[in-house]
Amino acid sequence: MILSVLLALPVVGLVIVLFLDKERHVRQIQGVAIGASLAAFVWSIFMCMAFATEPSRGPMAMRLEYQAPWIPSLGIGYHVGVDGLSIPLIVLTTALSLLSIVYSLRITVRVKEYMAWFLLLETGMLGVFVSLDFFLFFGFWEIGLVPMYFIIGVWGGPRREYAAIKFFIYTLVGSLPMLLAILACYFSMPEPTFDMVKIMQANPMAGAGVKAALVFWAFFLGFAIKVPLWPFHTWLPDAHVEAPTAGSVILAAILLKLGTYGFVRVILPMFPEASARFADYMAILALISIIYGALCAMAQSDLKKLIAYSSVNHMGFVILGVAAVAARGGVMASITTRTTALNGATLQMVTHGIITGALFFLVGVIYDRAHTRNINEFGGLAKQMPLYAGIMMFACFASLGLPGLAGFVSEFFVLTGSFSSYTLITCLSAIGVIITAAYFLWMIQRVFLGPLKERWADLPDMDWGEIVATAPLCVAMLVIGVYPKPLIAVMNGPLTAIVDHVTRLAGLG
Amino acid sequence: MLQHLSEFIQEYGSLILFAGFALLTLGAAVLVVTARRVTHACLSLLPCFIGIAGLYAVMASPVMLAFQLLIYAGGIMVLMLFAIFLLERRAGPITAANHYVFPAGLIAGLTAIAILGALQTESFRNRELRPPPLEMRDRATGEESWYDYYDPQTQTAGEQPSTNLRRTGFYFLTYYLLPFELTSVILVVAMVGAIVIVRREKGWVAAGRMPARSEERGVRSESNGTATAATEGEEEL
Amino acid sequence: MVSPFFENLAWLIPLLPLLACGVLIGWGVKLHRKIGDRVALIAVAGIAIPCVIAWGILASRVSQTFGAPHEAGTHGESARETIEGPEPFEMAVEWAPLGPLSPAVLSPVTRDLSPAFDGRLKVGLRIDNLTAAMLAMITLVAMLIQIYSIGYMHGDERYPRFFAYMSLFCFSMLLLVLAGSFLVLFAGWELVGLCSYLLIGFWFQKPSAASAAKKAFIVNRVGDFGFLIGIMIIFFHVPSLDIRAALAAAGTAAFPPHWVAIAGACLFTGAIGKSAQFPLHVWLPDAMEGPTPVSALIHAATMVAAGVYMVARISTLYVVPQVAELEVFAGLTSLEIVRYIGIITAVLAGTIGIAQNDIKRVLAYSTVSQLGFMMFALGMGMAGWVAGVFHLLTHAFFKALLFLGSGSVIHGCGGEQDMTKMGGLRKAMPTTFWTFLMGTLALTGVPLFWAGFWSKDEIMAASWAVDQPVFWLGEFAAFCTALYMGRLMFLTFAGDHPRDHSIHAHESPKVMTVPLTILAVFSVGLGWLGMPGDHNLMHHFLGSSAPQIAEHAEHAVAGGAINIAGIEFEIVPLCVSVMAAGLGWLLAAVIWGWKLVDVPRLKQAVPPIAWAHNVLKNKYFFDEIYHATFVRGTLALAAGCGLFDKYVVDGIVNLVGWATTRVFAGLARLADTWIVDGLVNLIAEAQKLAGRFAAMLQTGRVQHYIAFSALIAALIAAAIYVLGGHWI
Amino acid sequence: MVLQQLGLQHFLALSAILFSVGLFGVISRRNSIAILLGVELMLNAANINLIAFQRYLAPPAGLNLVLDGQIFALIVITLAACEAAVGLAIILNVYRVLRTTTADEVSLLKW
Repeated sequence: MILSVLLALPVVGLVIVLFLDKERHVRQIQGVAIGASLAAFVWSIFMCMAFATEPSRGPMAMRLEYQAPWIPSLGIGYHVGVDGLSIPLIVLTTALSLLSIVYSLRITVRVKEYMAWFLLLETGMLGVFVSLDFFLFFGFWEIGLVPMYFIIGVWGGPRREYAAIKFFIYTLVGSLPMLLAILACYFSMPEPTFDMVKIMQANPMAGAGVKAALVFWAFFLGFAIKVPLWPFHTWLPDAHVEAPTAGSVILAAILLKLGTYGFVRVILPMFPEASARFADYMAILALISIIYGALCAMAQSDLKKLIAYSSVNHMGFVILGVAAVAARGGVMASITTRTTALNGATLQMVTHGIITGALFFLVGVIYDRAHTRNINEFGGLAKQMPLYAGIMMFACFASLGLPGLAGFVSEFFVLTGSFSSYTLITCLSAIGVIITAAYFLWMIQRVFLGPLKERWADLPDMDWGEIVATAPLCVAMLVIGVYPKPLIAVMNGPLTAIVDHVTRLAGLG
Repeated sequence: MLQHLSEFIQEYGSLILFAGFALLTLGAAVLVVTARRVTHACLSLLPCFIGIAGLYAVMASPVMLAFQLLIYAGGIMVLMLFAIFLLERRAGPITAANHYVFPAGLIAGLTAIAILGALQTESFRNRELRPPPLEMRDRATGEESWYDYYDPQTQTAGEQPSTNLRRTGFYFLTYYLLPFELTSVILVVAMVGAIVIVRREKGWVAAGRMPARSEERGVRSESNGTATAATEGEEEL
Repeated sequence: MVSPFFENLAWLIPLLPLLACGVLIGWGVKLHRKIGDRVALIAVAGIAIPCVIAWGILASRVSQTFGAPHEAGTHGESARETIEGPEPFEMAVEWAPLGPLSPAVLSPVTRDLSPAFDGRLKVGLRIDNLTAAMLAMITLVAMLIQIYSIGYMHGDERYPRFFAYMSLFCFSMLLLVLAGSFLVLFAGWELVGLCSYLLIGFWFQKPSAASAAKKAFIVNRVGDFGFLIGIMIIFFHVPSLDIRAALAAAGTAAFPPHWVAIAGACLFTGAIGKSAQFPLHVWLPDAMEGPTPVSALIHAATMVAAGVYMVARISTLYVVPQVAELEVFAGLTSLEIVRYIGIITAVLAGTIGIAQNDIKRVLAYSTVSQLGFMMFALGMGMAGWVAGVFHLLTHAFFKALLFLGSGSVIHGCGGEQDMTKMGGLRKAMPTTFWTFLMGTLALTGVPLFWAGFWSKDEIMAASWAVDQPVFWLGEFAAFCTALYMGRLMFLTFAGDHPRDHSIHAHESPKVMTVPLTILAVFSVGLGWLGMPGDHNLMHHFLGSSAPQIAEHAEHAVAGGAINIAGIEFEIVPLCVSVMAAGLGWLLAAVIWGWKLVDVPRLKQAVPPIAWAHNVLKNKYFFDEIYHATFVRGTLALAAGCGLFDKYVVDGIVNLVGWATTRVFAGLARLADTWIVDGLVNLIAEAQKLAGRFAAMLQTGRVQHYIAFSALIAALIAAAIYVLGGHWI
Repeated sequence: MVLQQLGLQHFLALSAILFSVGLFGVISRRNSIAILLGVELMLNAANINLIAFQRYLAPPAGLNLVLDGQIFALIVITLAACEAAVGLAIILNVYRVLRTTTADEVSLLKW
């Protein structure tokens, strides 16, 4: 019940917004949008408390579960549930949606449609994290896609149409094989059902060699495009560069997590043998993503493109963690190291969401003032905008993995966890950490340090709205960095269960 | 003889009553369909409704008897009459001759045969068509009454309102609440629709949405040829 | 047992500087406007209280070590036995649950797979004698430097921000030293790197400072890469990442020897990065861009020493018996790697120091050289361990003194750093001169009084016992030290007036000179603690923290067993080192003091000297080499990737897009016009025909419609009747 | 015709005839109001059927929908009323515009 209300809140906001008039009620629209997202956020906090109080029936079991027959004849049920893995992501989604809506109060063009699309987007995202039924999962997956297309397409930068179309078609092409894979799972179950929990327990793809491989690669393609993993990442820089600030925050912070969430929720538990068989390829792709993403970021002159490629780099770590869990060859890998890798991967999702969300807000801040994102045009901003420089450097250091901040914790766990599964690949990806430090510091040096260019002599510092948008994220980075125990304790249970499930079924000695 | 008669009546009374009312209804119906003057047709609706009401009485449904007479005879027929008078006031006595009589008769006959034929199919034939015995007794008090019957088969004493009318009311507001409400909605919608169709606002004539009263006249010669000169002063139609 | 009063306050030591930093960052600017320079007192207080606690801890531990019933004190004890110092004080809190907290959570199949680790990653403090000594040194030096910088940084517009960064640095350095687990050690390690980045780039308007800061951080990061891999190896074998547990498990089945050797080597790469050893030393000289107190605190006394401290802390990994023989890299055992890297750095930096004109660059290279000495000492296994740590402590004091002295010289000369322009400051700045002299004598190892002599001499003695050739290289490095320090003294202080007449030197204010004198006292007094002899206090105190050899392991240890009573008093190393120092001083005096030799003329006469001088001046062209190979290589690779990504990967996507729009659409259009279209037209015509017939029915008369429908209904009924109603 | 008990067949037959008479009227009548009368008859025929079914057929077991025929009939009556009202409104308006009530001439909706 709680989860259905959570899903309903943004929709209610959406409906109210739709009824309001475009010209006369702009302030009311904004009010309703903020109200709806705030309500969703508060409700997600309440959900956490309810999640905590409900006694868990075993590590793998879902809590706050609500199951109702929807289309019984096809085995489709409205089955929603939450466990340690999706709780942090849900809170992250509601929090960041709230912050981005607060931040996008300065949007004046077509406010009504913007807010409507945003709330629909929030519903889509929450739906994916909450649904335990493939039909529902795929439905919300697609719902999450359309608003993003419009947000980029209408409120974006100069090349927005190209970017929006590319983003939409790319992800759609990805989700088609996924749909086929879902149907394959549906039909291969003894009594056909879309229920993910049943599929996970029944493990339908146990024997089927080629079929399991095909289904695995179909899901892999669908999620890899979203992550984005190396060969499928070219839509990300364009989408980010052209999206409005709040749009690219949500795109970076949450939409990428749909892909990685898919990896941990769908691919690992449901196809243990297949993932064990292909874990090496995943690891290699992850390594390429990490190194390649970092190097490309270094070559960029556009601030947003740089951060977009840094997202490719960070998400590479997540996939490395996931691959490490299912690694068959790991001579020394034990349950603890595999769970550490998975803990790191899941934590990386949350921390990357927070950090990159803050980074994109900050890029938005400078873009709104200087109307350019070319790094070489800036210089010595630290003198002119000390507060902005402080927060930006704080976020950059968090992103490059400074201990005591969130970025380090997750990367540390992924690296230490996957070291025993893939020794050489992990060492090479640790080089990624150096390159990340290099391009971030080089960017900071070119933008903030050095003599102040007279062209920016009059830039005002951050205003109230921007601070409200970024401050909570910075606090979150610090808290997770210093004391991640509460967050990891929530995740550790279900993730241990998943690793146990995978090791047991895939026979990883 | 009296005894015999009462037994006979006991036995076939209802059949006789049925036959009488049936004849009445059909005769009136035929009249409605064939009368030259529409007013006559409308008026002959009355005996038809009375016949039907009688049939309801035979079928032990006093509520229907009452409503039939109230609404149909009292309401709808009168409404028709008003409409006819309104028209006749403008266009003189309206006669409605029949045309395509043959094809109409053929089709009507065919449908009658089809339905009657359907009655013969075995899905109806083996139906136990004899009326279940009725005890004409007031449920609450239990003694004989002419207006209330008590069907032991289906109702158990006491738990529901005693008389048929009370039970209808009870059913209306419990098991059949939704249809009841929906009908009220439809009723309102119909009334509003009717009013909207015939209303005439100031300025519509000027705006060309409606033909002024004067132009209305000349479009088509009325069937009886006489176009009464309508003066400006007449009140709205 | 003395009640661990101070030790219980240990968690306060790192916390107070952090608090000070928070206050200064949050309200620094406002306070600065209100109470001016006194805002620095927050920072000073933030380090003073931990200093008191640290010295308290030191006192309590000293009393425990020496006060304990003297069971091991009898003279002539066999060298084998290790000193059982007081139990290390531990304090830990759970940081993150990893993996199955109890095997019950797992399914029976995988239950036996899970290791003994209960899944609770703990993070905490650990204090033993080595930590206590380091704490005392760091807090005292930091306090003195902060007091000094009140004067030095006076008038800087981002004054409070400077002290905020200094307190942040103190926090991270203390965290590093107190670390009980590798995680905290690594966290402190990187935070220290961050603070050095912030402080080097403090005057960020200067592009050179900004790039120096970036260079420092990235080079440190390269070192940390090795450190991280070391931690990864350790994490697998000892998931709790607790240092003591890791050291205890080293060599046993849980932590097999070859992994121990590799871990040791990797952790040492971290130290190379941080302590600016041979391959990664390029960032330290550039770090001189930062204000002088920063150079003093970070790039002389504490941060660079962190690498040495870390190697000291984990040196068990090097000296565990089975590991000592295992070749790890290019035929060298991990211990030999440490030793040779150390000595190479010492010699390299020593030679470069001679050719530098900037006073701070000279001191920077001198630091690198001394760090080389310490690493070289630790690289000699058990024998050199205490010597290395002792040299670390003494070096911190007199190097800090030298830097602060050079700071007051620069401050006095109005920001001038080039020695060739200075001269005759002896008269203008007497206190600075005398304290500077104390520091120089200590550094160059002039015998008897000064601390440098005792600690360096002990290293030489240890190396004499362990590895002869390395000893002579060490002596050569000592000679170079004496040479460039002498040159520095004569260039800056000798003579009667500054060569560049625009300089009007004036003595620095008292707030700067007082710390100088205190440091001078320490740089002299500390040496006496380490005098060789049976009651060598330093050996006795630090011995307990020395690497504990697993009891059952026998002692075929390279470099001989630990010698509790200190190295036997050898006459030869003593004379050689004294001679080296004397020779250095003499040569410096000859060339720069009495100016008997005209250097430019000498260079024309002997071209190799000119060539050598040029090479030394350009720091063996390391910067250029690194820039050409690594920096430009990575940038080229990055640009390549960028282009590759833009044109190839994106190209493919756009190609696919173009293909579908152009090629397939064209084909589709052809097929469409002939086949599909034809069919459609055919159907359309048939449709029109049917349409015309249907129109007939549409008469517009209501009655016709009813008639038709009734007719159809009747026909259907008839059909049902005919077909016998079962098919409904 | 041998006298027999008054059964359901009788009522159904009667309503069938009444229905077809009404249908005949609707099809053959020229005047639109007369058509409405025909429609009224057809509705009444339906009502008779309903009440007959209620009276003769036992309601489905368990459900106490014993009066559904009657309820339904009442609803049909109200609908008939609405239908009549709206029909007359339309006719009046047609008359006002086209000045005729005969159904044949009103054929604007031709295809």
